[in-house]
Amino acid sequence: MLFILFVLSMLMVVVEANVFHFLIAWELMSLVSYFLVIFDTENKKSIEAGTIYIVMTHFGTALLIIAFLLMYRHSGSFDFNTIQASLSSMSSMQRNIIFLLLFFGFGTKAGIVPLHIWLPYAHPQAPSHISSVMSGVMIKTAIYGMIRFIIIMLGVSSLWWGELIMVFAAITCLVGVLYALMENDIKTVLAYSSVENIGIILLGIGSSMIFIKAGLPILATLSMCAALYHLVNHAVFKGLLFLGAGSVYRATGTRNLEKLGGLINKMPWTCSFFLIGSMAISALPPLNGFVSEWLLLIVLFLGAAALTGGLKLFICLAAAVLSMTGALAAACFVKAFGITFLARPRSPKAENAKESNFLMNFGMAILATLVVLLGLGGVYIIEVLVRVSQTILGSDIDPISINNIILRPQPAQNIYLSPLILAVLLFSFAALAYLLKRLFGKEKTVTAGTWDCGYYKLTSRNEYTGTGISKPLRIAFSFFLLPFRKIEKIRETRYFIKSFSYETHTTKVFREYLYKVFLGQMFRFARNMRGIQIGSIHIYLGYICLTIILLIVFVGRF
Amino acid sequence: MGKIIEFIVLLLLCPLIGGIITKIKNNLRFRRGPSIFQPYFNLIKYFSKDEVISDKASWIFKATPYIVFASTATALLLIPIVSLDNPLSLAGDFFAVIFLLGLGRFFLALAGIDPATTFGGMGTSREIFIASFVEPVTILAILVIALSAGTTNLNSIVSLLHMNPSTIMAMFSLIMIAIAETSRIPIDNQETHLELTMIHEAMLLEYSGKSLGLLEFSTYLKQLLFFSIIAIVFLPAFSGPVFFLLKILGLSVLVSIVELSLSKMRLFRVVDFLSFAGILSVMAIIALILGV
Amino acid sequence: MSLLSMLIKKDKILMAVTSFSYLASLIASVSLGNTFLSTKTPISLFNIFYLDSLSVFFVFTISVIVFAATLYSEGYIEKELSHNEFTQDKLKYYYLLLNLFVFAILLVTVVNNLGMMWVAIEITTLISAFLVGFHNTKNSIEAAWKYIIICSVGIILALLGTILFSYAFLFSVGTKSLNWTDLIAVASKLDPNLVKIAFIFVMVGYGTKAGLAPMHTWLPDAHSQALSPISGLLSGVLLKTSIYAILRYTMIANRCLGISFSSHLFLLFGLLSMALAAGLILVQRDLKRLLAYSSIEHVGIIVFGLGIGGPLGLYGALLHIFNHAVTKSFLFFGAGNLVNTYGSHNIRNMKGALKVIPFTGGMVLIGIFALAGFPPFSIFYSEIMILMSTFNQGRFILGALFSIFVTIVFGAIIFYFSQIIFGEKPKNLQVVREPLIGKLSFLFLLVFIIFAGFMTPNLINGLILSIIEALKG
Amino acid sequence: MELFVIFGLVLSTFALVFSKRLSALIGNFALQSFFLSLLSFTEAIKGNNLELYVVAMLLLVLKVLVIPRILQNMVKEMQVNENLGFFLNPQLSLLVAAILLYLSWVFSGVVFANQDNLVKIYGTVSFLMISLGLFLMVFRMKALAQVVGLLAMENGVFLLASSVSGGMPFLVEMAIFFDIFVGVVILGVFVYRINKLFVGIDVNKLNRLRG
Repeated sequence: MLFILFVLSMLMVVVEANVFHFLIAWELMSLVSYFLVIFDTENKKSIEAGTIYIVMTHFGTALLIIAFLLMYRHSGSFDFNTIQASLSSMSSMQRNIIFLLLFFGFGTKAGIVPLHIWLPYAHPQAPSHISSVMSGVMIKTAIYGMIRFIIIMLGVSSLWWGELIMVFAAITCLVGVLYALMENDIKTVLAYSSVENIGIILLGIGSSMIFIKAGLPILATLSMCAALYHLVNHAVFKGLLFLGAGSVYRATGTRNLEKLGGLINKMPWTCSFFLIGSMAISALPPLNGFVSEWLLLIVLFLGAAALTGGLKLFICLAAAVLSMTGALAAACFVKAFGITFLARPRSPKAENAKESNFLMNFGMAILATLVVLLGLGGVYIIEVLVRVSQTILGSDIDPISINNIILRPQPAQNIYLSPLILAVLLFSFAALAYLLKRLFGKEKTVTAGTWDCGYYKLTSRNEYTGTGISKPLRIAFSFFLLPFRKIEKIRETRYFIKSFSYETHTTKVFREYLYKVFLGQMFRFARNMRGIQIGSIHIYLGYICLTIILLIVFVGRF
Repeated sequence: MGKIIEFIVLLLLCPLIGGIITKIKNNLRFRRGPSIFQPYFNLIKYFSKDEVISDKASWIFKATPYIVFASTATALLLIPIVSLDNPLSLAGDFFAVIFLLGLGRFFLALAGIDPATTFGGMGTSREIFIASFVEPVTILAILVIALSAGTTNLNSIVSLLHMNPSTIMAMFSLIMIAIAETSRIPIDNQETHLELTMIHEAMLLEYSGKSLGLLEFSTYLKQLLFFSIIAIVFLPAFSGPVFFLLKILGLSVLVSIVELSLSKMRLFRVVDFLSFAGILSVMAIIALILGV
Repeated sequence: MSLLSMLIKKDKILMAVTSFSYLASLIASVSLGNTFLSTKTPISLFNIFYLDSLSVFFVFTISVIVFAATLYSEGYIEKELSHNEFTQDKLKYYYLLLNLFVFAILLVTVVNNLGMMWVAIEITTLISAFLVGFHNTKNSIEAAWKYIIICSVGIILALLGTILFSYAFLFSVGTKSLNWTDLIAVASKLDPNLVKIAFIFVMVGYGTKAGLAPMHTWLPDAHSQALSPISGLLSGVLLKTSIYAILRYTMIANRCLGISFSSHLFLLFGLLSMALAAGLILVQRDLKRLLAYSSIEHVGIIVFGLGIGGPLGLYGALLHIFNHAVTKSFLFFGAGNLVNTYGSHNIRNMKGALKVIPFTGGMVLIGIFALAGFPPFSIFYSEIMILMSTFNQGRFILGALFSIFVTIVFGAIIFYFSQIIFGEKPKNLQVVREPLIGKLSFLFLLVFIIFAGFMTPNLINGLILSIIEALKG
Repeated sequence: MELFVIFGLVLSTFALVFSKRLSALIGNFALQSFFLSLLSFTEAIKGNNLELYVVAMLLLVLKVLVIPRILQNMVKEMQVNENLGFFLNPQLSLLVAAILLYLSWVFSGVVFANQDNLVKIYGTVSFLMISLGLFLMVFRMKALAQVVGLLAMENGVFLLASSVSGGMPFLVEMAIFFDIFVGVVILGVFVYRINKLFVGIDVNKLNRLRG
């Protein structure tokens, strides 16, 4: 019921052609999703998450409202087209302000760092299918908003807009994926990786804005197309992953990686779907994530080739950030998939997990096939998206030439990609490898216990944990993650330690040093303000005297 | 057709490089060392043996050797070594090569975790750690080359590229990357199986027999891949089989000298090593911008 | 009509008759409004009573709230009786006071003579003081005392202002009169300096009663201590009547001094109130106190809107008067039920209202989102109108401040109420059944909360438009 | 004659501020109201109109006789300690009163510019009474002191109304008197309750509701 309303509201957001209605649909969406977040009202955490979510999103909406009202002030109308028509005559100062308002307003919903704070709370709390929709679609409505209002209606009027967006996008990518690596709650990992992917999409959009200003319409269209393509892809594989996480949670009753493991034998289907999802999200050929990130990379390269001066370097660094994000994402999902599904079960819960029912698997199967198709047949999707981005940017130059399976980004350049051929090659070489094996006689395998260095009882406690796997990165990035550890020892005697527990956590910089501080200041201020309401009637009467006197003294002022 | 033959030749030749490097190292140490054909003997030995597979391991463990081999071989196939009109450049470009290597790495890392051993996990953790620094640096270096060639299509790179300061810097960073990727000192050490130091070997620890052979083989392929990339970039004017072989030999000498003259670093020093490579390529880009 | 219901002795019938009479008054006001809309002429009865669009608008608002309040208090009293906090005679006493109170309020809005208006408002203070101190506990007595003293002081200042107005009239015309109609007629000829000072006195005086910072100090105490139906009336109606009074004088002042003077004062007080409420609402423990502070904030918003002016701003402000009246009394009723159920005002002690007292819980949930200004509820519309006209006049800083305060209050309200409404149900409480009659009042108000926004009733719409005409001067 | 009365008014107001005990306070208030009624009698005689006579009579009866009596009785019955708590001691209060006198003179000069001196004086006195009433309410602890302060303020307003703007309409006047009366009664009731609940009528004890 709520779910349907949710989907409806999102549709409304996308189809409205009137700012006021858009606003109402937007708020409706926030409201409904809020109720979905606090779906299980018994749980304290979900209430907290809901509160953070609704407050943050309302903050964003406030910014949007101001921006819209500024637009209205200038155009005197709420209709998209009239506004668009009239905005051309707006002073650049106002444009910049409106742009900032819109960017941060929508950014709150999209979850750009440091406004992402609500996302890792809200998404894991909702039921899994909801979180898949939230991550997959809802935060994309914010991207829609940015494209619609900033690029189409406002029109890119200065270079630094694009640069600003790209800077924030880069930060968002890295921070998102790093936090994703550090988390051990599987759904939180996915939520953070949504943040990262939003960053990637914004990289595309930002670069496209830069190219518009730099007078490279072809590249602009191309990067817009790449962004849209990644948007679609992310929707698909993130949905897939959330569903997978959901069925894992349902089977084992825990979301903590350290308690999972060995599910590959218990729930093979879920496992393989999840594997496909993780391969796609870590941009492995020939799946869809690979195609979109490759396209984005190529666009950045072409941009760097076309531009000169500082921008060249800027774009190159952006490309480096992008690839680093990709590598970290791969690392993250090696951890997520490996710890969840491979090796030994780490807890009885994981020990006796059951494969989830047919329908759930079917749902995942659909998405998994979509992932593969979007990868192999990416060419055709791109063909469509190119049209879309042409309409967005109002350019008619064809930035891409496609002969049946081969993608050729810019006619001038002879750069090609064909996921299909790559797939074929991969399979043929796998076959070749098999032949190579068979060349030396029939394959005979013996199964024995894992080599235990002679230590005869190897249990799941000897495995590498999720925390352990991400440790080197935690240390390497300790300047940002600020890890700290909780150690507690229970001693029997001074020398003999009975039990020893060791946890390590990372400090969420933005929460600790931005929001906590800000809220703390606000509450301290409020607490001081209680001094006004001190409870003494004499002082209250004093206020009245004072007011009167001041007003009469300054009567001339009014 | 020429490409196919060339590729098969390369397949046959690639273990030789490993042999040569070992040989050179030993000679520089004033030892006799094994013959340069030792890698072949090893491979044959592995392939003719049966496998022992952990009972904890899943199909991922079994599938990994194929996938790693396939990805590396495909990547190698995309690179025009001698014949400059590689028809397969339609399949993908320079970036695609990196992504392909990523595929292999991903599965190798998974295979490290799979058999529920401690060493495997250790290897995985270190591998992904290093990889997440190697990849951006590689991309940067490639960007330099591609920018100075004006394309990322490998054929055209070979034909269009010409030496300039930035490409030289890029080449140096590529060499450093190659050292990291082929798991050699100072990043990693192929010869040791001491759990404190091993990275790449740790992931292979549970493998044996044919699969191990396959993995070893793909390691050699990868080595060749990087060497040939460098060979393309270095003095692109002199191409053709002979020059290629000469360049490869020169590289092997260089690498073995490096391996001898340096000692293995602490894991976290690797970051500095790679970031130096990164800085090199950034400087190269700046040099490009300044048009030096 | 209220006199009539005072005479009745049997309490059951008393309740019925009371609410019925207010239903009648509601209908009367509606018909009045319609006739008024058809014939655009003010109704004046031999120079004592005078009804124009403003009066009718307020009469309508008042009778809506009062009708709901009487409905609610039937259910409420039921519960109180069952908790035997109430005795029969106490109940009659309650109804007597209630009716007098409402009578006085209605009187305020219909009299022509400003002196009489003053008297009526003072009477409302005196009576409602009893209703505040009804429970005769330490807290309630303290609240009542502060209420009555501070408001009387304020009111006396207002009287001073009134006198000065009449003096100005005398000075410029020569005859003496306190009739609003006479004053408005010659408003433009009055001595500006005098009017300025007089208006300041009136503003502060009635502002005290309207709960504008910094004269608001009595409000949180009084509203949190009063019986819940009364708190509803206090926030919903009483504050608005003093705003009505201020508006009356504003019309004169605007005609004499032009818009800017009054609007500056309004903006000053409005922003002060909003800022203060935004600050203090963050650190409240007491549910009804929280709501009281939000009343301060909303009065601030109304006055801010009046100050911003411009047709849109005025429309928003006037509509906000109605919306806030409805929503806030709605919430106070809900809060009353909550307080009764949990037997405590403290937010910390309330959990899982949705489980414990489902109907009210749901209603309050709707109510807070309405109060916080979420679409499609009515308050959203009035607030956005005010904000819109702020920006249209290019007063960006004011607009920014406005939205900051509103956002802070939003956060606070959601934060506290989500703790109350959700969460698991305490062990010691079992699910509460609620009397139908109480539910009715909620539903009755809910209709307005939902529909007053995007399909404003023609009556309200027309009235507001003509008021705006009058205010422009 | 008028000037004499006005002088009396000012004097009694000062006495109001200076008085240290409840009964004295109430007495002084009665005195002030008495002078006020005298004033309105003179007005009535001047304008000889019935309404003014009635008003003056009522003033005499209510504010000079009835209300002070009620308050005195309350003081007796509750036998609270007579001393009204000072936040500001009488001497300083007198100083303040003097300052206020000057200020209200200035203020009435502003308000009743281009008017003859008498009006200005009337204005001054009434403003003085109002401000001092407020002063009492702010700086005295006892609840009754606040009541008296309130009444004093009301007196001031009455003075202003009757002298400057020629009195209010009769009906309103009556209504206000009724209002005052009821108000005093209700306040009395509350004072009783306070006395019962808070042992004593020091208003500064009522500080439970804060924040």
